[in-house]
Amino acid sequence: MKKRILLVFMLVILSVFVFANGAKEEPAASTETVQSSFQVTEWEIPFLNCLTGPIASIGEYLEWGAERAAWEINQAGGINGVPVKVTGIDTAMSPETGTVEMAKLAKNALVVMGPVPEPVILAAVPIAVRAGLYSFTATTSYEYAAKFFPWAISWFSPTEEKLPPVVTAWAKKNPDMKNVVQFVENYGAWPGMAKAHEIGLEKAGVTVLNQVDVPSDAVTFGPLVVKALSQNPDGIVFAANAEKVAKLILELQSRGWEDNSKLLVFSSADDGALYTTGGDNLNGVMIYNYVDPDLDTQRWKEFRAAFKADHDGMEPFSLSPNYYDAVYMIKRAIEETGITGDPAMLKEERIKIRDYCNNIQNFEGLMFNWSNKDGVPQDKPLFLFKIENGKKVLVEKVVPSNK
Amino acid sequence: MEIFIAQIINGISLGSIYVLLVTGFNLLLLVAMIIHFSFPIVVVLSMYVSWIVLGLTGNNIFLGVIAGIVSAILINIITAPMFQHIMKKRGDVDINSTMVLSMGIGMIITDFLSHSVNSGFPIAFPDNLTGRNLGAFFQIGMISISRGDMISLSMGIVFVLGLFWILYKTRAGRAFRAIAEDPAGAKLVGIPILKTGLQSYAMTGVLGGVSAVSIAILLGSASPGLGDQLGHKVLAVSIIAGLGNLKGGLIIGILLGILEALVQGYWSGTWSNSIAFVVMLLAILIKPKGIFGIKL
Amino acid sequence: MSLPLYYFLAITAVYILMTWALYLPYRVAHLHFIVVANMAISGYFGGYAAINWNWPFLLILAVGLILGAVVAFIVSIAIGDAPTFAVVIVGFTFIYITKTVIENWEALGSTMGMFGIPMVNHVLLVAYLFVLVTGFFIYRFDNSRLGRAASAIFVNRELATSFGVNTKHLGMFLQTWAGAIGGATGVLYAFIMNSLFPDFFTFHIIGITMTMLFLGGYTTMWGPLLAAPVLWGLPLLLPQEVASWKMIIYGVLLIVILLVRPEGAITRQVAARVRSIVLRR
Amino acid sequence: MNRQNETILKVDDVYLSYGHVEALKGVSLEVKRGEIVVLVGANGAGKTSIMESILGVYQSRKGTVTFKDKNVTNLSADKIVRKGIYLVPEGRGVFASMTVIDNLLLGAHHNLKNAKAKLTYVYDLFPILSERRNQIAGTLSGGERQMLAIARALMSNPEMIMVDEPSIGLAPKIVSDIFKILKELNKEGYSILLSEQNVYKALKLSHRGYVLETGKVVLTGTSEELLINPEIRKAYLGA
Amino acid sequence: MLKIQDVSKHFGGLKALNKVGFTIEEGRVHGIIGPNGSGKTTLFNCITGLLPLTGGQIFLDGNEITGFKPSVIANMGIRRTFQSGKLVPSLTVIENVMSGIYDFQKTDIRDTFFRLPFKKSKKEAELREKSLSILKMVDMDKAADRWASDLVWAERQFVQIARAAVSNPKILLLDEPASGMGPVETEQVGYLIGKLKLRGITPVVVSHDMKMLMNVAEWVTVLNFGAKICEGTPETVQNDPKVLEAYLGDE
Repeated sequence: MKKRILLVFMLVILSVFVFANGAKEEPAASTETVQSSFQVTEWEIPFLNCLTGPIASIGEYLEWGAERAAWEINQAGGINGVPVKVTGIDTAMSPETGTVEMAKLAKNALVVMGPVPEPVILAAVPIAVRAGLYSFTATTSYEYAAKFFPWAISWFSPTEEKLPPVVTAWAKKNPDMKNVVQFVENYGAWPGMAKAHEIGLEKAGVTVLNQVDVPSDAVTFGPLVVKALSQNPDGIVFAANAEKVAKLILELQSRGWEDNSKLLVFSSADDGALYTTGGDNLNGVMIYNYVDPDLDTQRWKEFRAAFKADHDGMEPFSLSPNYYDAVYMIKRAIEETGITGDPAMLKEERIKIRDYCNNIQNFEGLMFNWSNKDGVPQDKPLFLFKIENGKKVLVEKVVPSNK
Repeated sequence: MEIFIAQIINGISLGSIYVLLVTGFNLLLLVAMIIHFSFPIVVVLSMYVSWIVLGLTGNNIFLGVIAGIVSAILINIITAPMFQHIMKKRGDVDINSTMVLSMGIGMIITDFLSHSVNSGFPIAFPDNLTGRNLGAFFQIGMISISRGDMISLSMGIVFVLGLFWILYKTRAGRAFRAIAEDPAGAKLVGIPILKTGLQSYAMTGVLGGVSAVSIAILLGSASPGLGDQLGHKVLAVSIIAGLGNLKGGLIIGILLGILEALVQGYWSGTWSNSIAFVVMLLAILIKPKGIFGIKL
Repeated sequence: MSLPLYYFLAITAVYILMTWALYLPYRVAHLHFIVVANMAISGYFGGYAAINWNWPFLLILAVGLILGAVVAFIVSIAIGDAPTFAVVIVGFTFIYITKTVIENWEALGSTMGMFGIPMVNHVLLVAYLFVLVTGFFIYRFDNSRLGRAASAIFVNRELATSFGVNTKHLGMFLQTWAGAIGGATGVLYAFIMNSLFPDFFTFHIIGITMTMLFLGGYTTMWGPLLAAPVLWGLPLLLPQEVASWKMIIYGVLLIVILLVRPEGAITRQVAARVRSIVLRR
Repeated sequence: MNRQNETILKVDDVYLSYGHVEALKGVSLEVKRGEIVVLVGANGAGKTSIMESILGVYQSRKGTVTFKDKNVTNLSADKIVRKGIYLVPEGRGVFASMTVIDNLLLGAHHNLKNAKAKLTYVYDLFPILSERRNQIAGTLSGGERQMLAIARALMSNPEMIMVDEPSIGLAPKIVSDIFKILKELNKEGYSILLSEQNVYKALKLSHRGYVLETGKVVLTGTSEELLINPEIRKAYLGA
Repeated sequence: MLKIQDVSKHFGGLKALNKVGFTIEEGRVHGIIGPNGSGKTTLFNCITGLLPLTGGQIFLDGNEITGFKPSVIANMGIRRTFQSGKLVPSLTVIENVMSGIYDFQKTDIRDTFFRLPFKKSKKEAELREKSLSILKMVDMDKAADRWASDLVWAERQFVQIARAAVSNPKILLLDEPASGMGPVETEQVGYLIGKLKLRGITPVVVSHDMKMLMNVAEWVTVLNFGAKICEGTPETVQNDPKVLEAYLGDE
């Protein structure tokens, strides 16, 4: 009796394996290129996002940007007259959840936004790549998108080529600055960005001192600041998370640092935590980013006002416009390439979107127009700001030249 | 030399946070036989409560501090009986289970904070609490002690000393220690177990609340992950010093702070955790019962 | 089989194996978190060997397993018979060291993570064969004199020695075995995800596997086996609004089970009852 | 002392079980004011159980306990201690990690008002404790610990002291000292309920005795009667 | 068979055992008595290697075993029971008894791990049979498949004895086997000790229950204050004035 039960059990398991082997690659939709008469009732754009866990707040801002774009598009009549809907899917910080959710989308989704946090990008995008699904993943760093070219798009230009000019511009604003030290937190692409900063500094003829590593679970910052100050720097660059940057600046000031304009904060630290933690002590600190909050266009003003209304008067988070733009980019791709949403033509239509977006020309972004080349934005400007009373005041706009 | 002195002072400032937390941890262990792995997370929760009340009352420091302390007491009184339920048999296995229970509580609090308060962003305490606007108390070059540091340090010292006084010099403290050593025996000398137990939870709660306020002043801000960052080290400090050894916790806590400051200052920040843990690992392999001996 | 199911099953296998890796040393009351470090070491080794040396998957799996076993064995010489707290601290230490080394090692992708670990066929098959073999060995272990001796150590070390059990040898054996499972699971994980990120191998996985172990029950291997798919699968099925409170739900469940049924949902008694019901029919 | 015949403690038909083991099966006894009463019996006969159930340590007991004409059956241990009964537990039961003076003050936990006076009183009685007042109790010798335990009992101002097996593991000389002290205390007016395996010594000290066997009283009488009763020897040596 | 020679064990200043020496002869039921705190359990812990000796030597069959690891001593044929009757609650009665036979070095890896799913282990079956027979001896064979956590106190003691006896040790140290038992069960324990002797196991019994002990023991050693004060047959011991003094006090 026992034997028979075990035998059944083994059979079940064996059959699982047999299926498992057959099913690794999803059979793609048929490749016939007949003109379809299929009519979609709703464009559904899934958004793998991080809505819970330690960076849930950021995820909410991203989602807000995408929802805003969808709302605007629907107000204006939708995509080809069909409404669009952004469906948020929570992966938290968990790569495992990310893989399963991405695998669910691999079969039917036309295009996917996200995933957002780096661990999930690493785990889930390979699935999209294998399934031939284009993902609007790499909103932050070029490095991740480059690994998955042509199936992922970057919102940033190549770090080592495009980032240095803005740092050089900052250095040139302070001609008496000779020695600069950099605080670097070892996380994700940040060490790479720190390297780009160094290139920019060297170009400006500034000596780069030994960098100070910021532990990702640092609680107090005195030792790090003393280590930096002991090298007698006259300028400091920060490549660490927002809260830590704010605390480092406070600590520097308590040890006699006076000239805030010689402090430069990198773009990834430009989020709410920087301002809530730093408060008025940040006045005069320089920061660079891809978004100019005081841009004088109707579209941006409305976006900004709506964001503030929904977030207790907080300034838009710098990444929110990215997913706003992503939805519009998808809209344009669908309209321009005549995508039908027909499940039978899924494979080519996915490729159509991919090829269109990777080399989109003159895209009307929320803040400025740009063109893509091989999935990478060209001529995207960087802005250097001075922080004043929790607001960024534009100091200089830097447009990295094309090679 | 200036740098070295500055780093030592930095280390003491970090160490004082460990000391506050480790004292609370050890106290829970002493008066209730609880291994509260997540005690630092509970302290962070109290910091959040304090922050919320500060926001609601227009930065009324008095109410903020009171809220922090009261919330810590409440959390303790609610959670301690759960631990004691598990510790009924007082076996080694039960102590392991209290660690797991504590981890569960930590999971809930951390996730709740990152979900719900201030959209998960770090919270910053107002300047009139942290004393940041008061400027430095003492500063020569890189050696700097802010007024806020001084306030929180002296508050911490006063409370830890007060705690020692309560524990070793008062009637209630005697009763707490008696219950901790031998609950059955304590019953025989006429100590009302339930009432005294509640008092002892309340006392550890007060310490938790004071720690919350002190850390708020020292750090000026808090984030949902703060408790986790501190938790492992606090556990390690307590184990290295000898579980439940209050004086040992004081010394090892400060030493760990100094060690970390020196590693960060003279070598590498990214390695500071690993180095600290390796040193502690060596200590525990040489002296499995802790350097100062287990006191339960 | 559909792709989501494929990933669900593959990751279920990883969780089952990791929870078993935690389960084995806990048979002698050791919470041995070093298995997470083993997972990272062998996983990164596997990824590196596959990308740079083109080693075949099965060879990497074998080497990863041995690597895990060797690391755990060397450590176990010092802590085979140590008190639980010491074991916990040693585990934390190794996790911190491993993470720091990976984050500073450019060849392993440092903080960017490791990309492009090749896709190989039959990973799921191999993973479940490994689950089956491991499960079989654990089953044999639990129902052997070694397993009974471990149960005795769990209750009281002196008691166990009075039967002639060398508590240190048994502790070393279980820690090494758990290390081997951790190492092999790391390799499997690397080849399932095709990428590695240093943050994964930290307290995130400890929290989940501990919940699985204690909710499922730590007195029998069936506890982790059932808890892993349920705890990992249910949030995927639940509506978004509920699933986003996953960690809080885990925490509450953990507390409730510790208060109400400290040995976990599936105890040996339950397992025996189920077996007798099944066999009677 | 002139109320010699007043019953201070009355235990009526008490049952007690620990889980599966029945420790007491209907025990009745009484202690009169100013008396030393001894409980005699082999280990496991239920001597400690009687004392613990008088004090209400276990809520699972059945029967009634009356102290000074008040029913105290349903009171918790700490309340009964306040009424004036104090147990000096077997194996001394001092708090080993605390100092001598802390241990003494714990005895006066619920009544610290006259602690100073009481301290002088017990230091007079046990000069050795005065010398060692700041020493950790764990470092005391067995005899000193026993003295500390008795002194701690006196700190609580009891009317009746129950002493459980005071002579365990003590050298005969020290046992004699302890017994002398008990005798003195009795003369000062304390009623004493004693459980003791050193039967002859205990019976010589006491006024009356109860012989217990497996949770029941099998024999009772004045000490003189019991001393010559051969049953006693049987209860201990099984012969 | 077991020779204890001048064994001392001091805890700090406390002399728990002071130069105790006696011999346990094969096949003779040996009783050890003494008032509370006289060092009986400490002596057991010293013999089984749980506590290192302060002084003295212990010989088993003429070979010195002083300082051996407890597990080694147990495997050399000295087993013991515990006062508190520690069973493993998550195992069944028979599994508890089976756990009494263990030797890591001699564990058959092939039999344990590399046995086909449907192949019954001969060794396990043997072990089970052995355990059943010993359970029958303590009259607990009907409870073989019950969970140890469900047993009552006396049953636990019996299972504990069976567990210690299943490996057929040379010497079985019984620590208070009758504690907390009623008269009927105590009588059973006495009867059981006789049966152990018949199996070729030499029982050494520590008990407060004089009635039982004097009935079963053939030789009695009396300890007081960590020292041996007398030994001999039960009759001599019972009439020895020193024993009377130790138990009843000086007259």
